[in-house]
Amino acid sequence: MNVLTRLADFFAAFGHYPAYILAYLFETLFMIVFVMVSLVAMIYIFRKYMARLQLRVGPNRVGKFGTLQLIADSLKLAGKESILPSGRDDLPFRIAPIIVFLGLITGFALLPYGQFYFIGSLTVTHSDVSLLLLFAALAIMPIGEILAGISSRNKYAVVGALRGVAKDVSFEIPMMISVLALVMMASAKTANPLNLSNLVEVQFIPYGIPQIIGLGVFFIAMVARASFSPFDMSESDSELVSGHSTEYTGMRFGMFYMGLFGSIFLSSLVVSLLYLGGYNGPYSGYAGFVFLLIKGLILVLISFTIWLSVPRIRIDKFVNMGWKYLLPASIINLIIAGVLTLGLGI
Amino acid sequence: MMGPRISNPDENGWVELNMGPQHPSTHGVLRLKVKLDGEIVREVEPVIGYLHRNAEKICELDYYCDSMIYFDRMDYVGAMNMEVGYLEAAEKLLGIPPPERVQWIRVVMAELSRVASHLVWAGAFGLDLGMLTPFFYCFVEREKILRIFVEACGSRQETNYMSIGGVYQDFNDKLIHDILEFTEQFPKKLEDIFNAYVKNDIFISRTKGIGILEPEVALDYGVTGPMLRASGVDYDVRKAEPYLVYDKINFDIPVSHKKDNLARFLVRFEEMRQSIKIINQAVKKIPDGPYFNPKAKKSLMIRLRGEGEVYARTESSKGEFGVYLVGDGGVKPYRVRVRSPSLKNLSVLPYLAKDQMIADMVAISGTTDLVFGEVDR
Amino acid sequence: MVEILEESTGKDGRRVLKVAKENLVQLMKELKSHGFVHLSLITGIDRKDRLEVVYHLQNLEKNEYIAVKTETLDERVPSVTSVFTSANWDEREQYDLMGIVFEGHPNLKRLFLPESWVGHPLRKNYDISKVQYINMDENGEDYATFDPGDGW
Amino acid sequence: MKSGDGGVLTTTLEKALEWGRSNSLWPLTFGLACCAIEMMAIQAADLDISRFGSEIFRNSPRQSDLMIVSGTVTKKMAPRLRRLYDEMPYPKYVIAMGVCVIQGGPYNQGYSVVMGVDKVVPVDVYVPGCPPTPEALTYGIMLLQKKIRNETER
Repeated sequence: MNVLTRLADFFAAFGHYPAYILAYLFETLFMIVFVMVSLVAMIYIFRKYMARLQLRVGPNRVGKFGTLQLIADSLKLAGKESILPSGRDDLPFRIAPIIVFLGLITGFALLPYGQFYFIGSLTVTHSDVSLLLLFAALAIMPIGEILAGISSRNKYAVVGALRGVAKDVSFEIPMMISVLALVMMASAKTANPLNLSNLVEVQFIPYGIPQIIGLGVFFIAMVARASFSPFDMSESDSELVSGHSTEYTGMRFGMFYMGLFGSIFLSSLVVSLLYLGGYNGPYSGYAGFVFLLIKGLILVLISFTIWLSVPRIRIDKFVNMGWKYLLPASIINLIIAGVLTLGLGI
Repeated sequence: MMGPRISNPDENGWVELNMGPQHPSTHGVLRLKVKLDGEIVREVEPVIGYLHRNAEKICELDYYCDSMIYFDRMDYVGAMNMEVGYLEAAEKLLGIPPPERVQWIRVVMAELSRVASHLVWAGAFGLDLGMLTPFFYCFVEREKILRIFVEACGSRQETNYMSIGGVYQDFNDKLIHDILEFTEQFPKKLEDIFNAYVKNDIFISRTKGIGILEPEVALDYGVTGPMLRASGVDYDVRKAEPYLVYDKINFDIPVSHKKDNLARFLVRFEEMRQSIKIINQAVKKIPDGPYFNPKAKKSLMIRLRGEGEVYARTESSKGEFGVYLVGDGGVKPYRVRVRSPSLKNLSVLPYLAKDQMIADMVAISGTTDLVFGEVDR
Repeated sequence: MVEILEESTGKDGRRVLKVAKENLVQLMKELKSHGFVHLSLITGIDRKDRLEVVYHLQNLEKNEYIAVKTETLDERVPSVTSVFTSANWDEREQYDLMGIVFEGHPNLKRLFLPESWVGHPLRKNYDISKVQYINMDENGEDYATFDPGDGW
Repeated sequence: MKSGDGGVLTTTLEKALEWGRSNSLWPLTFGLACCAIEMMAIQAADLDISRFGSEIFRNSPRQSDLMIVSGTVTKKMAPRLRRLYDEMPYPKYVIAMGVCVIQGGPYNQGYSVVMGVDKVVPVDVYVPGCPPTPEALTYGIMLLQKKIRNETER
C-alpha cells in the first residue's frame, strides 16, 4: 500500500480512472506542500540555529517564537517590484530560477520516504532507475544558477557563474564514482541496484560503515552542490556581492533562496538514504519515515554548523581538492567496494 | 549566436571590474578599479574620497578645543586613540601639560579603545573570509568596552572624553572595578575567538603565505602599525618615542617575521593581549591628583592661544598617527594636518594585490584594517 | 652635503632644516642614505604670500626625527616620489587640497575631490561660500559643477 | 492603488502584504561612516535586529528593502547613493541615521558634505544622534514598521 493506492481507494466512488487521476493530482499537491513546508522549516531552523550559535535570539516578533517569519518574508518577496535588467538575455534570465526550483522539487519527488504508520509507503515515484533520475535532477540545479549568472549581464554574476562551472566539474565526478561503488555493492544483493528503494533496503549495515571514504567524498560533494560556506564561491557575499543572483529581485530571488535551503535538506536526505541506512530501523514498517527525517535533520544541523563556522575556500584550492584528493579517494573507495563485494561478499 | 557581450576586454584580454563604493568587502566606501584576467587581479587602483569630510578645513575654522570632535570621527572605531593623538600636539602647542593622573587615565582609555578597534577588525576580517559567527563574539566583547566608555563619559563610540589639559570626568572606584572585571574575563574570551580562527585549516590556508609584504617595501610605502610589525620591523611609537606614561609601563611589542596575512592577524591578537596587560598595570597605578590642568578650565578653553609648530605622533590602532599643528598666535589653529596610518596602509594595496586572486585581494584589504573616516578625513 | 639655509629646533624639540627647493631632492637622497627611511608626513602650509612644504622624516635605527622645510612662491616644488614611494599619495593629497604642483610626480591627480573641482580648499583664500556640486557621468567618473541642479 | 477601491479582498490582501513588508525589512549592507559601526552593532548579540526579521543584510540592492544611510553623505558619494536607491525595487524605505545624514552635522560648515540626505533620496524615518545608539536605531526601525502597517489608514 502506498499513498497513491490509498488515495485511489478514497476516491473509488468516482470510478476507476477518475479516481486515479484525482489521486495523482492530490499526490502531487501533497508533494508540493511537503516541499514547501520543509523549506519553511529549514529556513526557520537555520535562522534560529544561527541565532543560537551567535548568542542571539533570532526571529521572535512575528507569531509565536517567530514561526510566521517565513510567511512574512515570502509575502514581502511576492509583493516586491520585479526588476528585469535591460541588458539581460531574456529567456535564460526568466527560466533560471524556475530551473533551480524545478530541479529541487523533482529531486524531492524521486526520493523514497519509507513507511509511515497506517498510510503505508510515502514514496511517490516507483522507478527502476530512480537513482539516475535523482542525479539528473540534482545536476540541473547548478545549470540554472549558471544560466542566471551569465544571462543577467553583471560582471559579478558572470564571475560567479564561471566559478560555479569550475566548482561543478570538480565535484561531480568524485560524487558519481562514490555512488558507483554503492551500486556495485548493492548489485550483489538485488537485481535492481539503480532503484533507490532497493538500494536502501539492502543496507543491513548502513553503507557508511564499509564505505567511510565514500561517505566523506559524497558529503563534501553534496555540501559543494548546495553551495554554502565553505563552498559558496559562486555567490560569495564578501567578494561577488551575491554572485549569480545579484540582479534578481522579488520572488525570482526567493526561488534561489529557497533552492539553497531546499538543496541542503535534499542533500541531507540523499546522504542519509544512500549511506546511513535511510528509513531502515526497528519498526521501520511503521516509523521508517521518522527515522529518515531524524537522520536528515541531524545532517542538516551538521551542515548548518559547518556553514556558520568555517571561512570560504578559494576556488582554485577547491578545484585542486576535487581533482587531487576527492577523485583519488573515490577511486580507492571503489576498489575497496570491489574487494568487499567480490572478496568478502558483504 | 552570441548573447550580449558582458564587457569589452582590453588589448591584454583583461576585464575592468568596479568594486565599490558600496561593496561588502570594502569596509566603508573604498572603490577599487580592478583589472581582471579571469579570476586573477592584474591591476588595482583604489579610488578614495567618498568620505572626504573636510576635517582639516573645519579644524582651522574652530577653536582648539572644538577640533576634538572631528578627531573622534576620524578613526571612529578607536576614537580615544585619536583624541590622545590630537591632544599630544595641542597640549604641546598651547603649553598646557596634563597632570600625572590624567596621563594614566588616558593610557587606560586609549588601550581599551585599541582593543575595541581590533575586535571590530577581527570580526570584519572573518566576514571578509566568509566566516559568519566570530563577528558576533567579537561584538559581544566590544559591547563590554563600550559600556565602560558610557560609564566614563556617557557616550559609546565617539566619546569626546578628553579635553585639553585633562579629561572631562574623573575616574571613580566603580569604573576601575568595571575595568578590572573586564580585563579579568576578557583574555579567556579572546582565546576563544582566537581559537575559532586559527584552529581552522581553511582559515590558515586562506591567510598563510598570502599577501607577503617585504619590510623594505613596507617602509618605502610608509606602512606603519601592526602591518609593519607583521613584516618584521620592530617599530612602535609607544616604544620609539614614548608619550603619556608608556615608558613607565612594562609591555612588549609583538613582531612577526612571516610578513603574510596570518602574521598580521597574529600580531593584532597579540597586541590585544598586550593592551590588556597595559590596562591592568595602568589602572592600578593611577595616582591621586586633579583630573584637569587648572590653566585649561572650561571657561578659559576658547581663549587658549598657541604659536609655533608641533608634530606629535602616537600609535593608534592602525599605526603611526601624526598630528601637525601650526599656530599663528590666535585662538584658532592656522593649519592642522593629520598623518593617517590607514591612508598609507591602503596605498600599498595595489602592490600587494597584484597577480592575486579576487578572494585573496579581499582578504588582503581586510588585513590592512581600513577605516575610511581616517583615510579620507 | 647640500646647502642648508637655516637650522632650528621646533617647539616639539625636532630639528628643522630649511633648504631651497632646488636642493630638496638631493637633500632627501642624502638623508635617506643616512638612515632616514621613514617619510612620515608631507604638509603644505599656505603662508598667504608663499607656500611652505614640510617633510617629517624618521631614522628608525637611531630613533632620530627631522623636519625638512622648503618654500615656493610659484606653487611648484620638486617631487620626492623618486626617493620615497610613500610620498606619492601625500603629494597628490597636497596637490588636491593645497594646490602645490609637485614637478616630476608620476601621476599628479586629485586624490579626494574630482578632477574638475575649482580651487584648492585648504588655501586661505578659498571661498567656502561658493558651493560646488558633484555628479557622476555615464562611466562612473565624477565631475564638479557650480550648478545646483546638476549635482548634490 | 488607493485603499477601498478593490473591496474587501484587495484590502485584506494589502493588509497582509503590509504586514509581510513590515516584518521582513532586509537592510542593504551599506555603511558610510561612524554610524555604520553602530549599525553593525544592532545585528550583534545585544540588540539583535533579527528579532524583527531584519537580520538578513543583503549585499545586493536588488534584494533589499531598507537603506539605512549610516554616516556622512559626501557630495562625491551622493550620486552613488542615488544610484543604489534607484537600483532597489519598490517598495523601498530609507532611514537617515545620524545628524550628518539629517543636516550635515558637525561638518555642515565644510565644502564637501551634503546637507541632509533628503536632498538626494526621500527619507522615511530620521534617527538623530552622533552616532545614534543602537537602541535608537532599533526604535527607528520599529517606527518604520508602524509606518508601513498604517499605510492604508493615512
